[in-house]
Amino acid sequence: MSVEISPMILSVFVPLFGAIAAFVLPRAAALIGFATLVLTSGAVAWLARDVLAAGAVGLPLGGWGAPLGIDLRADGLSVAMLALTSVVGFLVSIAALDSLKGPEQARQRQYFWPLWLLLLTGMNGVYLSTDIFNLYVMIEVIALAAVGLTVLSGSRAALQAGLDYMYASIFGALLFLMGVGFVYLQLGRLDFAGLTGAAPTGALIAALALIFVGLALKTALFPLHFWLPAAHANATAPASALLSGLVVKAALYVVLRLAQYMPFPSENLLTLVGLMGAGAVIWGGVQALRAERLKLLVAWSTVAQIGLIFVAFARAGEVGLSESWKAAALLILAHGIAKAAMFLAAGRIKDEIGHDVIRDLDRTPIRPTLAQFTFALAAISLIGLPPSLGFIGKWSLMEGAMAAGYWHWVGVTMAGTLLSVAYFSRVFAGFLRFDRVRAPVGEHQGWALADAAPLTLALMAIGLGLLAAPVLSFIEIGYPFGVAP
Amino acid sequence: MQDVVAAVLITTGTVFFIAGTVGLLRFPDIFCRLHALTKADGLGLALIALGVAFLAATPGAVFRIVLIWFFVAAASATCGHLVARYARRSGAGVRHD
Amino acid sequence: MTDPLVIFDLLLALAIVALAAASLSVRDLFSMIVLFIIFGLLSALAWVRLSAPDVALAEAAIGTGVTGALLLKTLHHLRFASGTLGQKAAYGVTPVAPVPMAVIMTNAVFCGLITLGLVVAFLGAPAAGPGFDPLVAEAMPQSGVEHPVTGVLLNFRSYDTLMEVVVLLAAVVAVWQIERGLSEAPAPAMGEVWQGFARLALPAIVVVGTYLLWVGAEAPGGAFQGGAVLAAVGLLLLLTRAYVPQPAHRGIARGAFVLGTAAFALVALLVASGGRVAFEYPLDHAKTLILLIEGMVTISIAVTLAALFHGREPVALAKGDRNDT
Amino acid sequence: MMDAPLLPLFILLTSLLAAPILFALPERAARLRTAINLGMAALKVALVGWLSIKVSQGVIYDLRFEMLPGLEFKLQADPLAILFIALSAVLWLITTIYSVGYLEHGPHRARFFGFFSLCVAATVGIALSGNLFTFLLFYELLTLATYPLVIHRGTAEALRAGRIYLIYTLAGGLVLLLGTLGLWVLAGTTDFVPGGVLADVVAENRLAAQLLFVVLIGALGVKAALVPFHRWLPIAMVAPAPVSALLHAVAVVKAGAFGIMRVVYEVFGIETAQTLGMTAPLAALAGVTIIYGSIRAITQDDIKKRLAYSTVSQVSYITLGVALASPIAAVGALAHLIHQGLMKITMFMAAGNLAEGLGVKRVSQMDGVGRAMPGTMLAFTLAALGMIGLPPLAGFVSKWYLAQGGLQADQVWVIALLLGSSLLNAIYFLPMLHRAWFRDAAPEGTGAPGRPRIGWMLAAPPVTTAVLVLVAGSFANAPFSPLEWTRFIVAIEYQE
Amino acid sequence: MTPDLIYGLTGVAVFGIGLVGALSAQDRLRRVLALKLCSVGAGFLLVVGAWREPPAAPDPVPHALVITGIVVMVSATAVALALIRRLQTLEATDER
Repeated sequence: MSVEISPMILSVFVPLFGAIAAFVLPRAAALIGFATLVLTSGAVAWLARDVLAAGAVGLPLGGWGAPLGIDLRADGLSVAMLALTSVVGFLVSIAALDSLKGPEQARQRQYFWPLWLLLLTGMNGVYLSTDIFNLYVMIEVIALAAVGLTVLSGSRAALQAGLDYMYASIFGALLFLMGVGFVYLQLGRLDFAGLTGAAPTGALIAALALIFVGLALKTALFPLHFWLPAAHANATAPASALLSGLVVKAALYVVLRLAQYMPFPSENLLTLVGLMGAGAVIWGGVQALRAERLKLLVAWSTVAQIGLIFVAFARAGEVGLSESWKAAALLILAHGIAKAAMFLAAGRIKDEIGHDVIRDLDRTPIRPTLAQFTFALAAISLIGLPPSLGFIGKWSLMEGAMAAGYWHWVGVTMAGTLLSVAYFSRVFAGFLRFDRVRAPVGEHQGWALADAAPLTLALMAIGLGLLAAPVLSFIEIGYPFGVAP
Repeated sequence: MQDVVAAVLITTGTVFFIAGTVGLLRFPDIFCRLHALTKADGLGLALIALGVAFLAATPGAVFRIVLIWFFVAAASATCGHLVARYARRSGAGVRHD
Repeated sequence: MTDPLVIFDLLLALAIVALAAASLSVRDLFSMIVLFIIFGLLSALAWVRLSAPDVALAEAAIGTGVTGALLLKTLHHLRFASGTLGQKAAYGVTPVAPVPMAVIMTNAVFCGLITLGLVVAFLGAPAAGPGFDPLVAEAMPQSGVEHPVTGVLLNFRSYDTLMEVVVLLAAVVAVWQIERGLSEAPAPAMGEVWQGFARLALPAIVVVGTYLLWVGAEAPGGAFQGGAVLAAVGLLLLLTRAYVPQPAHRGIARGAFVLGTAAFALVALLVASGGRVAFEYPLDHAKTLILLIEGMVTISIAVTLAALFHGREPVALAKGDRNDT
Repeated sequence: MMDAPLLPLFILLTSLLAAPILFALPERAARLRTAINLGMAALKVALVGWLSIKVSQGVIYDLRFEMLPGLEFKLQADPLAILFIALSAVLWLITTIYSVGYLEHGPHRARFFGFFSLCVAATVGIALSGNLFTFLLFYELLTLATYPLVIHRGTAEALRAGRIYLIYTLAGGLVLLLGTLGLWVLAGTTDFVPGGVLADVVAENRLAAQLLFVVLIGALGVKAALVPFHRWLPIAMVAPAPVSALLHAVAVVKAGAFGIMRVVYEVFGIETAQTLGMTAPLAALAGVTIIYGSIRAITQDDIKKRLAYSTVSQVSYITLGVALASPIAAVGALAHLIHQGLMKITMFMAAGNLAEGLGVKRVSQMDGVGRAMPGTMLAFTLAALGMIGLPPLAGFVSKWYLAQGGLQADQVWVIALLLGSSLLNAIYFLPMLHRAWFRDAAPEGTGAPGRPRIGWMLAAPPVTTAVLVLVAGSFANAPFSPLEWTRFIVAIEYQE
Repeated sequence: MTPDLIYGLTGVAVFGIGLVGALSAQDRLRRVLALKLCSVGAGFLLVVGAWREPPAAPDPVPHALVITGIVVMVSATAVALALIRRLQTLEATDER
């Protein structure tokens, strides 16, 4: 009796088994975690090959088929998200090996791996799901694991931030669940296919609103972003990288996915989404300008960037949605990679110089050069300078908005870009200024192997811009929005 | 016939419950309240259980009802004891007037 | 309006809403929790009225019982930690400032509007509208069990159920990560009457829990309800200090936490052969496999819920240790 | 000679690949660093020479790589590109030698030369860009690569200047992005094609095309330091001398001017630009900038600031030549691109030598420096006289053609403008020369303290470029002279 | 007046009450409780959706979903409470 296993089920189960093993055998957690990530990446690669060869693939779990059972489905967009998660996850794991290596971090090390692998289980589950209740459960897996990672350091600030995150997370999930209830009331089924083409009745509009607000809370869309800066800024560096680079993307992905199937009630709603995004871009930018600590600045920049992704989503109105999601997807990928790199680099800088107060970045004779360089590279992608992936995303955003005559979104994007230049240049100035240091500046201090992972991520964020065309054609596989490119 | 007996028993039980509740609300201090609650509810429960047993279809069901009655009675007695004990140790006042 | 039960329904509904509002507005936190427990039990009753006994059982056992116990334990812990054991509302080191009435009113108006919108949406939705019932009815013979809810939980949507167990696992991992140590608030002295009751009740609870698990295949009950009832045993043992978790027990505990998830996932994976996909149990063995899974999951749920109640990893801490060691 | 279709890419890579190597070299590996620097720079000059021969033989280089559907990364080597690339290759070699000498004992040399390399790579990329999209990529890279160079000293003042520089140029880059997008949406292509790509669009979308012109020229005008976007240039003077030299002669300012050429000639096409009625305002703006820069230069006491305002003025000659829409003026503009580069780099390197060797940073300290540093000051003098437009120096040639072009386009005011500007040039340069040669050094420490000791690496480069100034002017009509090449280009752009 | 109508409105009302609490409660425990109320409200909605006029049997799928929701909620509650306890301990040590 040979077991026939699909790569889809493996990309959810391998991390699950890994988490179990890492929890049961805490001493071998790092080793298990690593092996798991390698195997998961293998499963995702296998899945990517299948999707490339055959287009979108599905798997009716239990053989029942939707709507009674739950189907898994993988198309270009899902696989792109899975790949993002695998690649970023793998590199962050390498960084975590170094950043959690001290004897005083034994406990963090022991819990980092099971929590992170559970998180991976949940995220991969979200990207393959086609059922809104299943999404709810997966989101909760993510939420609990993510909160665990947030408070890994055990500091009071981290715990307070983690508790606020927990409240927001539960609250968002419950709004989502209420929305699921209304969908069931109206349609009697919960699979994506059942949503397609449904008439926008009152119950469905309520469902949509509840689900959207719930997800906006989870992904920290302005003005529901209040929990994010503290949570992401106070977590340990690898956890911050995972939270900011990957976790918020899961909820964003669900928004994209639902927009594909939900009957969208109106153009006005899309405008509202765009306005919230614009608010995030401006407010996040202003707060980042005022932030006193490096990691807080980076966290506020996440708020702004999430807003930008929503602007991309709304950039060309209802008619343009069949194209706009691609701009949003590109920005999601770009932000995921670059922000992970940036948080890791910020963590390295903090480790090396012992603090992350922006004003005093230049008051130290130690210069973690490579980490600073990595930070700058990541910033290039986040600002959206060529040829980074962030630039390509921004280009698509503005191109679509311009072609559709939505100049206000072009203006918002430009304002956001200028703000990001302004706040990141505060950091650059701290890196490059050295007249206040009394001690002679040593050469190349702080070059360490630990910089390899963030640097690789940052270089990917820049370099993937050159591969934007194949990336774009890949995420179109299975025509997620039902419109042929 | 069985239905009538059951109805009478359940109604009586309900009256005891209501009486217990009134006691809970009206009596002046915690010990009096406990007194009303445990006594009246214990009897009310027994009466209702008995009434329901008359309505039960199978002997197995009757057996289960008896078990339920037993454990609920034991639990409520224990609870009453615990509450009283806690109240006395933490010095809750008894109203004298 | 002819059905007298409608009056009962209306009264029950009113009581539920009133209790919900009361539990949020009452000042004393202990009263808040007690009101919440009553609210939960009445909700369970309402769900029985809606012909959902499984849900009612789960809500009573887990949603109200375990949650209530967790809340009470936490309140006790907080009051103990801040030395406010005897006081009514406060427990914090820095007392929580009362929320300004204006804020509450604004929120209330805001939420009222949302609720109103939801009411309109609810009234507009089709009553007893479309559902899965025909599909379930058609598929039940192939499910391996007779009770539809169990069929849904452990066969049709078993992927969800597996992930639900994973959520529970994630919770216990997170809780262990957050809290550690051995000593805490002293055990409440309960007296002999209590001891006697516990001696009587514990075996009975074990029997009831196992019965609930067993009966789940054809009647209301199942792994979650059974697990929750069994967890009550753990709660009682922990409360009476009959069992005190020790660092040496962690290995076994970890094994018990993951048992359900691991068994469930393994079965789900291994059945995928001979043209079947994951989670597709062969018809001949469906009932056995489901019972096996349920058994393992019940153990995990019971132990996990008890561990969540205990709320900390049993680690021997050095004096003055508060962060990472 | 063998044929190498990837030649433009190789030229780009000589400096692009040098950068990471230079970053990674330890600070103390000075010799190896110098060897790599000079080796790569020499290699680039050789490759550019090869390329220009091939291009003059009519070989077409066209490298494409699709980045987004329909949107290509495109390198092409046309005569205009060769002109700019040759300038940057030669001047990079010279400036590299100068920088090695200048920074001999300074800190952060690995960083400096890494970004220096990147900066040249960006300039080469700008020259070779086959469409506005590619141009944009390198334009932004140029900003990023020059920012660390501008603030290289790491002082608070440098950082303030760097911040202003960054905000100006990145905002300009953002507007360029907007313009590129606009072009892409409007025309469906961003390719540089002689005669332009907008001829068909203009008929229906006149206003949009006009707007696009303003946006693009505005964006490029930031780097080209057109009034009112010039403010960053004098402030950026805090940079080390070789950086200033490069910024003014080759990289940033020239990239802007070069971009304006590309946009006017190959995006809009000179005829279309004229039909849109945009050339005359552009010419007027250039005229204003020329006069404004010159007037501001007069009052500056800081040598480098005076030179900076002079750049503001001189670079606008190029814009003026483009905007006059006459082939002869175009010849002048293109020639000035080269000539101004040669002259300005000479002056900046000379100014650097004065500061290094004598500590002289202000005009008022320049008394008698000619005797103290005769070689350097001779070079400075040649370049200054060239700027004023004295025949047979390089500056005269370009001004002559510009004036001719003005006549050809029936714009007589241009002659007056050029005369006025030359007069102003004389007003601010001649006193410097006067002080240097005809005044005695101040008695106390303020002036020249005897003969300074500067190495050949500092002394030789300005002299070399000064000689080039003389040669480019005197032999303007020789084959392969900048002027000759310019005529070749103009024939293409005006499609004659 | 059928039970589904009565309890459906109850569910929405409970959800609304939970909403008010979640937004206004400052006390950490009370906020957890408010969230729990929201979850019960959502549970009501699903159970009501599953209800069919007797003697027809209700739809079992929403029942399963609500059970899942209850277990998920108790997990989340446990984590939130553990955070609250830990935070309180840290605050108490910081005060001393």
